[in-house]
Amino acid sequence: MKSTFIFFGLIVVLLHLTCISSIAGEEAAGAGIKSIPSMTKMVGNFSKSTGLLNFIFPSNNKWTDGIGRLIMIGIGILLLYLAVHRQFEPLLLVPIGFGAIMTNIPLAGMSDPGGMLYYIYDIGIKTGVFPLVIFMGIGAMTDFGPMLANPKTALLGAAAQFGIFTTLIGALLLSKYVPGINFDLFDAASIGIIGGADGPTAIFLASRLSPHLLGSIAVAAYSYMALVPIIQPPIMKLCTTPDERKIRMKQMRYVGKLEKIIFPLSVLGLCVFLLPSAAPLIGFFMFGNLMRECGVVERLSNTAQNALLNIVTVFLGLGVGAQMSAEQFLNISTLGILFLGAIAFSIGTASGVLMARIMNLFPGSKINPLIGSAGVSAVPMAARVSQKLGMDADPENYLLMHAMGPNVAGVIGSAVAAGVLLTLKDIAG
Amino acid sequence: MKSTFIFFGLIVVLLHLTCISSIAGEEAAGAGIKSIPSMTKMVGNFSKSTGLLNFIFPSNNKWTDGIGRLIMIGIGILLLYLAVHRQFEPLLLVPIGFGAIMTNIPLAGMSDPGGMLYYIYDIGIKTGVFPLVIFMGIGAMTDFGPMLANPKTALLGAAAQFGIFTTLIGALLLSKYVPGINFDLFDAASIGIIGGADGPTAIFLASRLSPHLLGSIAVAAYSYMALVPIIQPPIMKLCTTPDERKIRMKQMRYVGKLEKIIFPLSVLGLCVFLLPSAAPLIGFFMFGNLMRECGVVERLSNTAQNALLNIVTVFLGLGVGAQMSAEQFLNISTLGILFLGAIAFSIGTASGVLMARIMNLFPGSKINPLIGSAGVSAVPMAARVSQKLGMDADPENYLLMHAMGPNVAGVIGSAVAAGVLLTLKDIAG
Amino acid sequence: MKSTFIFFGLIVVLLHLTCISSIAGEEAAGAGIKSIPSMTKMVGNFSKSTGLLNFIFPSNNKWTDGIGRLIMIGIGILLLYLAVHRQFEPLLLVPIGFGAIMTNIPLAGMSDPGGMLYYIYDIGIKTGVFPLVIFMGIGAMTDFGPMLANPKTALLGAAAQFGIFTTLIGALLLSKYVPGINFDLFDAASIGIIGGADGPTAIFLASRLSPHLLGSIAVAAYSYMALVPIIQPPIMKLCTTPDERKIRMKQMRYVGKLEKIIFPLSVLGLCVFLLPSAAPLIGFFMFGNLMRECGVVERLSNTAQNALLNIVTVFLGLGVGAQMSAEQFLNISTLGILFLGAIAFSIGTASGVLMARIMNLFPGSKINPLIGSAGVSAVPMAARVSQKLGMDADPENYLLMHAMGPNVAGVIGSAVAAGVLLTLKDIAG
Amino acid sequence: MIIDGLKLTLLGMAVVFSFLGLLVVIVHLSARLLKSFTEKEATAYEFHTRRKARELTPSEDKRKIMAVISASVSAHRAGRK
Amino acid sequence: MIIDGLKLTLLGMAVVFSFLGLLVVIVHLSARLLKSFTEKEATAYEFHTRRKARELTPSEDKRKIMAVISASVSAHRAGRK
Amino acid sequence: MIIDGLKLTLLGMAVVFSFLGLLVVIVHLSARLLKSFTEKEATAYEFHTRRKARELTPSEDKRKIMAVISASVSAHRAGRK
Ligand code: NA
Ligand code: NA
Ligand code: NA
Repeated sequence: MKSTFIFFGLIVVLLHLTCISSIAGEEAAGAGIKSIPSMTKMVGNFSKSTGLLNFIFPSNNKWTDGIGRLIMIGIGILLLYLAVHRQFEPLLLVPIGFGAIMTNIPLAGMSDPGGMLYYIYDIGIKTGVFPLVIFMGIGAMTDFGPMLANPKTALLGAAAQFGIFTTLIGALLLSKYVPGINFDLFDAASIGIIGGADGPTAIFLASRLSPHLLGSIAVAAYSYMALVPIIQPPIMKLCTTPDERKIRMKQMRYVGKLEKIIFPLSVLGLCVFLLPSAAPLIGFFMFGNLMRECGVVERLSNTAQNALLNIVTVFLGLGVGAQMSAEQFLNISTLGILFLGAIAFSIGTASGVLMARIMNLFPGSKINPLIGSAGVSAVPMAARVSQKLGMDADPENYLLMHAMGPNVAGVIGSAVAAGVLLTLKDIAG
Repeated sequence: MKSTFIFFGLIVVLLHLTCISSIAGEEAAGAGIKSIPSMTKMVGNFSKSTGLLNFIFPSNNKWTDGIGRLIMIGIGILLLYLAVHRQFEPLLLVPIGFGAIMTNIPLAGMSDPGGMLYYIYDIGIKTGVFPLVIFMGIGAMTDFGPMLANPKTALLGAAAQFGIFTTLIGALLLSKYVPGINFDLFDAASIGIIGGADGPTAIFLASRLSPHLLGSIAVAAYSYMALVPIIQPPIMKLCTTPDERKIRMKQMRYVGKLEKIIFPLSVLGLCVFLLPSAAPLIGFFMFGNLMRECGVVERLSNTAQNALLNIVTVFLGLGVGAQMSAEQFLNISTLGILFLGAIAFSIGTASGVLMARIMNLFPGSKINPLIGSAGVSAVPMAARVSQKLGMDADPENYLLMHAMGPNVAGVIGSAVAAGVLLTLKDIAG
Repeated sequence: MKSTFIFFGLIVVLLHLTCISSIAGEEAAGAGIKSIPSMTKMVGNFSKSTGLLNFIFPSNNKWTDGIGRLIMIGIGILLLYLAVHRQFEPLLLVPIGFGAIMTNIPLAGMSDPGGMLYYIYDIGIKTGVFPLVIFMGIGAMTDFGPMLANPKTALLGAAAQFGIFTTLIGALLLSKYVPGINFDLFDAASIGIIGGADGPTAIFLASRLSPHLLGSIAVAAYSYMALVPIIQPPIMKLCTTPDERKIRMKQMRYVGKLEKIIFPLSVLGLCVFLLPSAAPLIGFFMFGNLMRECGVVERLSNTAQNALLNIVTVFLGLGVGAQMSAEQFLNISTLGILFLGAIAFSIGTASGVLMARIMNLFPGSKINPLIGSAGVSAVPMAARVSQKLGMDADPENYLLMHAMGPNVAGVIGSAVAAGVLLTLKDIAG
Repeated sequence: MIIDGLKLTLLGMAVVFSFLGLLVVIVHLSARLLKSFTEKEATAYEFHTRRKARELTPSEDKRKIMAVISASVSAHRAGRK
Repeated sequence: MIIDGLKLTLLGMAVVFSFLGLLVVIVHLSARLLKSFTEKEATAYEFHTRRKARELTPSEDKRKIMAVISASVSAHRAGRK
Repeated sequence: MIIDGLKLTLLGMAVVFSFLGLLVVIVHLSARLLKSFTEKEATAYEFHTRRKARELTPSEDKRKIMAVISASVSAHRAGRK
């Protein structure tokens, strides 16, 4: 350790000596364009290109390019901490956090045209390619069996989308009453989709309607998805009676292979006839699922859920993180988005639970309302929360598989809601 | 199930109520550009953006944009059925079929600029990148050992390319005598290559010479490759005597590693000196094979034949399917192409078999003419057909490995033929 | 074999017959633009499009487009030979060699706009994307444990970068005194980075500063990295006494997980404050390393070091090889670069070793100077050389893990040096 | 704007419920149509799992082997005495 | 046009046959040149496969063990009587 | 130009040494700060590896079994005599 300090000292001394000695050489180097100025000037120029000076004296005197970048780097580190230590959706938040750090390095210009993060964003996110490829991979990983065995639970996944639309209204309200927040209808729609609790859908919609909010929306979506075990339980308990929480659901029937193959095509068919604007999302989701279930393209399905999904996840995360520049992130809007996101998840959870209670008013086999909250998606976290609360109420009540039904239905529900919001451009005007 | 219907009814009622009640609100919303029109108008606008209405009343009144799309979706489903249930080349036909469905969803515009399928086609297929990467992967999967052990069987792979050129003539004949069919020389060449029974070669050539026929040519090529076990046997029996079918071939010699390493370089060398226009196809095919055989880049070879090949196969299939728009597919030309494709495979099969018989007229070890049909490529299906017919004639006659020689030679033969056809632009004054 | 020759003869005869017989048909085909000229003319045109004729009579009469291409193909084959038989960095030199062959095939135009190699270069290398993705993969493969256990060895990795800068001066000297060599400051910097003994860094810097030298620089870098076991030992022996070579180093301490997680962030932090210009290289390197060490994104880390790394390696190699056109490679500059590369490695090795000796002058635990040479990077080859020479001096002296410290520090050192050289544009007035 | 939000909510929730409601109907119908296939599969599946379960408990064989060995050990001991 | 097709056919088939014909010649030549390498490899390969085949049938060892165990069992039974 | 090269060399080596020198300092500091974590981990790691090592040498068990079998074999032989 000592030797280290001594060496380091020597170098500093050496550098200073050269500065002084090279003043004489100033003229010799002034000839060509590509020549280097005098040593003092060179060191001066170089020190201008260090990050330290640029944090304090940003080139354009905007605080967002100076200290703002430092704050954003701190937020990036916070995301990494949450991802690594608290295991908040690490697969996404590690790349997002690192991307946020890299995009805010002064002078590096990694998100400027020609920079690596620029290419990632430009090729993969602005075009919508990455979220769709991820959706394909998730489709290849999703087993719709539990939903097919008990289809009416899909309605819980519909009800939970109520959080999306109330949040949309909330965003408009904030926009009206809070000075400094100005969300237009597209922004409000993009913010609402946080309540879909589905990353790729949120990123796809935001990249289409409000690219400038992409960073905060993605961060809010993934953060709240990771917080589901904290957000949901109190709401679920509030909306249910102890007796309801003890309802046992009958064992699921066996679901045939053919049913599973027909299903993705049925969903796509509905999308074709009812809501073509949702076709990219639902199309790729169901394409992935068909590859999984058809049984004849196993190698494609494996690659879609592994190598391809992983590759695109890394780059999607970096590209989303790259949108977290100080200028776009450090403002009151982001706070509004974070606040609205929490609302969205809460209302979605409550809607799902209450829908289950309403459905129990009708004749037929009863549903444990705890599985209603799984309708927000956040696969498979929300289903696990249902399972946990079910066991808290009755240690022999296994709700996990029953909760997977609304859980996966919620993904379709969010994609449908995104489809409706994507038609805004056509509806308006 | 009952509750489902009741809910569904409730929603419909709700929707109607709102329509009526919101007429009063019409003026309030008319202010900004991004505001939403009255509820009735909104529902009207929205229903215009459903697929159902667009099938019946397409925006531009062309039938290919209305009912035509529905027919194409049906064809997509047919391809999926053939792929999944009949196992017709599922690795390609599942993505192609799904791509065909997605490209024909009205209003979704997935193949329009900015749509996912557009990007796939534009980046991967128009450029020729995907077929070449697939060829590299196939090269890394191909063992040329059987051909090296008995090189003269490569001539069978040459003879079978006769199907390509007779089909080319057939296309020109159709074009002359059938009204409504107008193939130019480039189209005819692209159609002929179906007879090469090699997917990437066909897609590469068609994307270069006749992009508008790409969809039908790719579908024809893969369909007939899957139909090889049905198309070939009658022709093979017709062209051989029972005695010939019983010819046993002597066991193959051991092929050394060095021979296998030298081989891809030899093929590339020939291509350099004789036919540079085939260099992309043969170059990437042989690059893949060299990675396989050289023994020092196993990890690259593995990735080329697995993760990379699978990723590109998914996107190639989607991109090819995306070319199957109603306008380009639903015409007499497609029927012509399907008809010519069947001719191509039949003549190729017959040529290969007859070539074997001709070669048996010369002194030297005899060839079982059943392996001649494997020269059309369609690896490894055609070789398996040879094996099966060989065992039908003599239950102890194992032709599989002998048939792999002309089989892989046929791939080179098709690439060479494609190279000749690619020089058309230079040859034609 | 006989039958082969006979067939081949028959075809030649057939071809000639047609030439003669088709003179009569000359007028019939002259109608449309897409028609084919007479048989004689066609064969003439076709033979003009063979590679053979183009080697001898290149279309623009430049020797680099004629015999020059043939020489470059020979060099490509030489690289393949070195890679396959001598196992010189085969993962890179197999694709580079093959790329060099393919880019020099006359008329194929694989590196011209629209060609496959053009796309690879344009998308992956000109943008700097491929080297950075590879750096991420290498980061995910690198264990910084040995460096963390004995951090002062990192200074050896700093000293070894002296080779980079002396080579830079050497390039400027050559440029001044050798007629025919004209390197500007950017070229000199790109050549110097060969001494970094790190492929992706060299390719990234050269693609930024001197794209026209990319081919020769990459080839020099990878060749000398493969030659490390031949270049380093004599220099290492020259710079050390037998007693020094016998120094045993104490066993390394255990390095905690948290230390390993903090480390990549520390390096990135230094980069942010001190040298933002190195951010792309160091950022992606450390991102890969963080994915490895953080323990919560194992699937991303695995993909980054396997499927993704392999895919990009194949294309990076092809793209680099594609820059080896005769015009750019066959000149005195390339010889100069190869000569300077050898100098760079030698000086880097010597600097590392001497630095270790200087450090031993200070109090503290002694370092075996043999591990100093590992500071040039060339992971893990250089560390193995240290190990081997250590065992030659004392058969029970295991230096491998101790040498991994300076070895991985050398990668960071080279990236830092590259960062300094990248600021040249800003430093120079 | 707020009124726009309310309208969107109505439209959106109606579409979401219609979509998933119709999906429930379709799933019910396809389950009914494919009942025979599914039942055949279910029987085969149960048979298969039961058989597998049996194979995974080769305790009998193990017990026999153990018995033999312990017997031989005691025989050996007996022999010593 | 049709005559163009015929011409193309001739040219194309000639090139295809020339290409694969020359390839046959080259493969023959390289096989002859590399004969010594190949033969060495072939011998090693055969030796290796034979050895492997032998290793895969360790029946002798197994038989011995079984013999020992059954012997001990019968010894045990004999002891009982 | 040559003088430019010399300047660059000085600047470059100074930056490289500063960077890696500071890194050494930071690594030292973080190692000191995280000492308690590392030591806990190291103890757990050593315990784990020792245990594993023990598990990987089940020679005792094997020896016992072998002893039993050989004993039973000799008993069998003894019985025969
Ligand atoms: Na959802
Ligand atoms: Na073929
Ligand atoms: Na280095």
